[in-house]
Amino acid sequence: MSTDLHREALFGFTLRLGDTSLVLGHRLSEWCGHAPELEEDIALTNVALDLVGHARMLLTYAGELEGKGRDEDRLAYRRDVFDYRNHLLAEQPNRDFGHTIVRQFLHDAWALELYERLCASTDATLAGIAAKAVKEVRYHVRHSGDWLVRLGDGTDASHAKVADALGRLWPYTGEMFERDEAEQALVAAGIVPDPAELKAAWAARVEAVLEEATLERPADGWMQKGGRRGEHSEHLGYLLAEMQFLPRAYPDATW
Amino acid sequence: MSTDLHREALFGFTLRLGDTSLVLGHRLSEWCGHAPELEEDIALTNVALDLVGHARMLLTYAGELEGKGRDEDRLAYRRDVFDYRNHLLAEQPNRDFGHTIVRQFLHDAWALELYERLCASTDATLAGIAAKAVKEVRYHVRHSGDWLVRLGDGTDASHAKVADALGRLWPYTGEMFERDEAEQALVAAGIVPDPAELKAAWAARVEAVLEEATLERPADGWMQKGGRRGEHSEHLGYLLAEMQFLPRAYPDATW
Amino acid sequence: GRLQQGFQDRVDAEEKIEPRDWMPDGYRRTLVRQISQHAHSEIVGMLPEGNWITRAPTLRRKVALLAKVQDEGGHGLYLYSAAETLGVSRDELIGQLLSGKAKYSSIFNYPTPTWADIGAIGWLVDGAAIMNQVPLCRCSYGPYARAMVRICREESFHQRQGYELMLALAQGTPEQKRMAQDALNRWWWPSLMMFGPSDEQSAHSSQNMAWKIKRFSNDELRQRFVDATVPQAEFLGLSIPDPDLRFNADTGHYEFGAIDWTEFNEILKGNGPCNRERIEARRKAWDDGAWVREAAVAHAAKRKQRALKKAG
Amino acid sequence: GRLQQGFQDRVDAEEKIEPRDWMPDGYRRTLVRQISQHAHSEIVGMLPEGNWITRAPTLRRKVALLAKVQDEGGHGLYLYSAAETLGVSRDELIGQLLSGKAKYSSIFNYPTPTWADIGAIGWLVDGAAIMNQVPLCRCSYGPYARAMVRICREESFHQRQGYELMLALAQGTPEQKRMAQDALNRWWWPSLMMFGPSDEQSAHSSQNMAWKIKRFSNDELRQRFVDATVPQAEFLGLSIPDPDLRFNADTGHYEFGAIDWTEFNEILKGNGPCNRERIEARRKAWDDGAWVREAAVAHAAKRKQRALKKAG
Repeated sequence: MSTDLHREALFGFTLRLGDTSLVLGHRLSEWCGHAPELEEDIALTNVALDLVGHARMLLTYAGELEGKGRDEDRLAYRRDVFDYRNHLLAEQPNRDFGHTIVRQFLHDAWALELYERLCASTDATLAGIAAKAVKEVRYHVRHSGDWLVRLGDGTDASHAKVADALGRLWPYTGEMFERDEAEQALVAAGIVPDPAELKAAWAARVEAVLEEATLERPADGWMQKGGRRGEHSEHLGYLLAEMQFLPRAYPDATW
Repeated sequence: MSTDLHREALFGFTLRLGDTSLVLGHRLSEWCGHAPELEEDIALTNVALDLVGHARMLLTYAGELEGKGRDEDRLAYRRDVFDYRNHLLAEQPNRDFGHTIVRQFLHDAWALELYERLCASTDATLAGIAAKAVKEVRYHVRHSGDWLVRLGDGTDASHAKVADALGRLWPYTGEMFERDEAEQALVAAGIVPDPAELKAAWAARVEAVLEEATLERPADGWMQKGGRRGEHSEHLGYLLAEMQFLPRAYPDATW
Repeated sequence: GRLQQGFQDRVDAEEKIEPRDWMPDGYRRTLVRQISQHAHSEIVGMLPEGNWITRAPTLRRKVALLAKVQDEGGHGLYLYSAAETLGVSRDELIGQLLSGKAKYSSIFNYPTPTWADIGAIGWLVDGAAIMNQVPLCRCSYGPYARAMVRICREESFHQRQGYELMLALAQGTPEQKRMAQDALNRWWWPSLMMFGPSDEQSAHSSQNMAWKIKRFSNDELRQRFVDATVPQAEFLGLSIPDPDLRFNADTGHYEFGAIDWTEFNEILKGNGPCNRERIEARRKAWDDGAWVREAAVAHAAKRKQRALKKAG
Repeated sequence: GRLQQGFQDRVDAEEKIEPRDWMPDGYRRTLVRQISQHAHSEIVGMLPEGNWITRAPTLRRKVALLAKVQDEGGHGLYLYSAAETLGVSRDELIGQLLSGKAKYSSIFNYPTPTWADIGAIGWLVDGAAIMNQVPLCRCSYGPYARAMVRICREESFHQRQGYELMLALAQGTPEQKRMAQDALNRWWWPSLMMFGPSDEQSAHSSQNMAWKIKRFSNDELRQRFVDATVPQAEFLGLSIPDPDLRFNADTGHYEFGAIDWTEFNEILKGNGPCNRERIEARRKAWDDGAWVREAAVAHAAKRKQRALKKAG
């Protein structure tokens, strides 16, 4: 960690990644016991488990970077919506399995490219977290990508469903490649990857799978944003109210 | 209020009635903006508003009876599931409009018979609350009863839906006529009505409407219970997590 | 033509046009569009506020919010009725909303992520709506004007309630104040955009002025809103998110920064944060309710038949 | 017959019966019923615990709960596979669950209204399950016995985890301790009922003993459970809700009060607090997932056809 400025920027970066992992893990965990088949109950729960695991490492590190004594649980359970920094994509509700798969694949493809590059981060802690995460994310992207192909190149009904989900969710992918000024400094310092290069790699990966899935890549039109600076949809508040109930209701308890 | 024992029993009675009103009002309020037609958006919201209004009076009075300085909001927002005393009927989720109407009618018919008798309670405060509530409940029972007739004696599809809801919800009506020992003392003191008489009046009212609705009255089989002593379904926790979020997240705030 | 002239004379004389009176087709079309758009806005507007009913922080606030959203449903009813006097059915109008053919106020395509948004909507959005609507109480079309009288009375109550809610937050804990400021930051510019494009860009305006459907220009109304609202923000101790905002002692008006219309135009195109969800929520309510409406119709028919049988 | 005798000799010699071996029809039927009922219980059992995944109070607890529920899904898989070795397909078995023809453990028809229920399920329900299941690791049918070995290993991990969760509550704030006691009050008797009716009432038992599908009577296993669990409750500082409970120094066993089977029988009849919801949740998952399963089949067919084309 070279400077205090880097430290603050890295706190922001780590928090965003941690929050995105946590919120997306939460959404996946809502499937547990309700998936289309038993194998998927297990698989989606497994991905959820990994994502919450990543969130734990990332939020713990974010708390250290911040230096105000907040641990993973303090960060996860005691912030309201406007302090959450996850991508809007992650908080989108599950709707149907196809929608969940599209959301997951768009994220996984990004996460894989990101973590692969973060393994070489000049920040050793971040590189260490990435090295652990990348192995799991490789499985995630295969899982969501395979399903996307199955559903896209399955029946007419399944094709229509995932095509609709793709159109609906595409505008939420812009946020993945936003970087504020502080984060640009992290790029320059070799701590986080260059967003333009990341985007190109993500797009190539996504396009390859979309083609196999016989799905058209939507045009990059107007992109939804705000999650990275705490401006969220109406969905996140409900998610947090549920997630945070116990620590809020019993503030003095340890569990 | 003749004795301390009465006071405690009356606290329990008032709390149960207040919680039932609040939780049922909450369920109805979930329809706001999502009803089958605009008139119903307005009507259901109106009934919700009345029920929350009744809850306010009842919880305020319960807090006074308890004498520990808890006001309506303290009681509404700072108790977890096992301290809630509402009927299980009230916390059942909305499912569809027909289900909501059946739930509401079974409750309204009870509430009308109850409040009519409470108007003559030897407890002046309770009698005063009942006198206010009874006027509104008269409208509620007409509203839900009319809809039950429309749906029961409407199309085959609507008949099937409300018949199913009736079968599903009937086992939750037993709780309305449960009285513990403490409450029996209130009956003897003329503070609350006799449950057997209440049940007969309720049943007569319900049967008349069911007949008009061409619906069969389900048999009184095994009855679900527990709400009155704090043993709830899995639904109530979610409802409370949502309802109580703000006061829990900002414990020092006034609003 | 003569009819045209007679119509315009009555309008000029501030007489009310009533449903059975002759009126130009364009007048009728404009009114149907405007009234139904307004009705749709009330209905869609129930959603962002309805979003906080189950989470209102006190029972008093919950009851007030329920009553407010119920009022909005009522406004929708009056307005659909006013539109029906022009020969178009409510179902037809709702069909246009659900198909995306008809518009509603873009402001309701913003989300309400925090409780302070309920205050901000009451204070700013209802405040802006009132600026737009008070002149409509004198609209040349009688049924619309009369509906607006009722609506404006209720809206100004809502607006005061919203302001009072913001005041409680602004005077509350630092977190509450932050929540209030955050909401103001998000709602300020969208509220200014509620008055529509600036006068140079605005279509329809002059004809609507002549018909006395519109009485003031967009920019005039926007300025009135800013002049009324800035001191209220100051009283709350909140900052308007506009570095260019300043009071001009010569004109007696507040000058404000240039409005960035890009986002507004995207929302008009359907790209707002909630466009899709708002319409889907309305569609779902409509579709899920189909069996209920059908049952009501079937039951009414049965009753009628039974009554006829009895009578016969 | 001779086959029958040869079969029984192998069972008596503690040899494992394997899928291709001859077995009596009753043995096969009993195993299919028992294994599939066990599989269904794992699947339905994901629901009451899954109910707290989104609300686990720490991220560590959330991860542990996710892993636990995932394990249960895995147990379901092993068990369906074991049942399939007896010549019945998983889809057929699931069809029986969804139609209500097949049973699952009644214990999962109780709700989990508080977080302490997650601890109580791990400690008591998994604890009781292990008492039932450990002897099944020596069941005469090989695939079932082997599945049980894996399952028991994981279950005993879950049981310790549940106990540890209860311990954290019991040693926590007074409110947490109250939550733990409340959960024990609600789960104690249902856990005792998990062992089934008392020996006098129990059908099937002697034949199942002879087949070495069952090795201990219901009452024996129930007594073991009580003996193991009462000291654990004491260590937690929680009270078993049974006024008749006492240690008999002569026998070395705890004596406990009479079980009230009325509620149990009502739950068996479908009148439990959650019977309807559990089956509906499974049915909804199955029905909502139909298009997904169809798409997977269609895609696999397409792939196969393309591969054939290429090869041809």
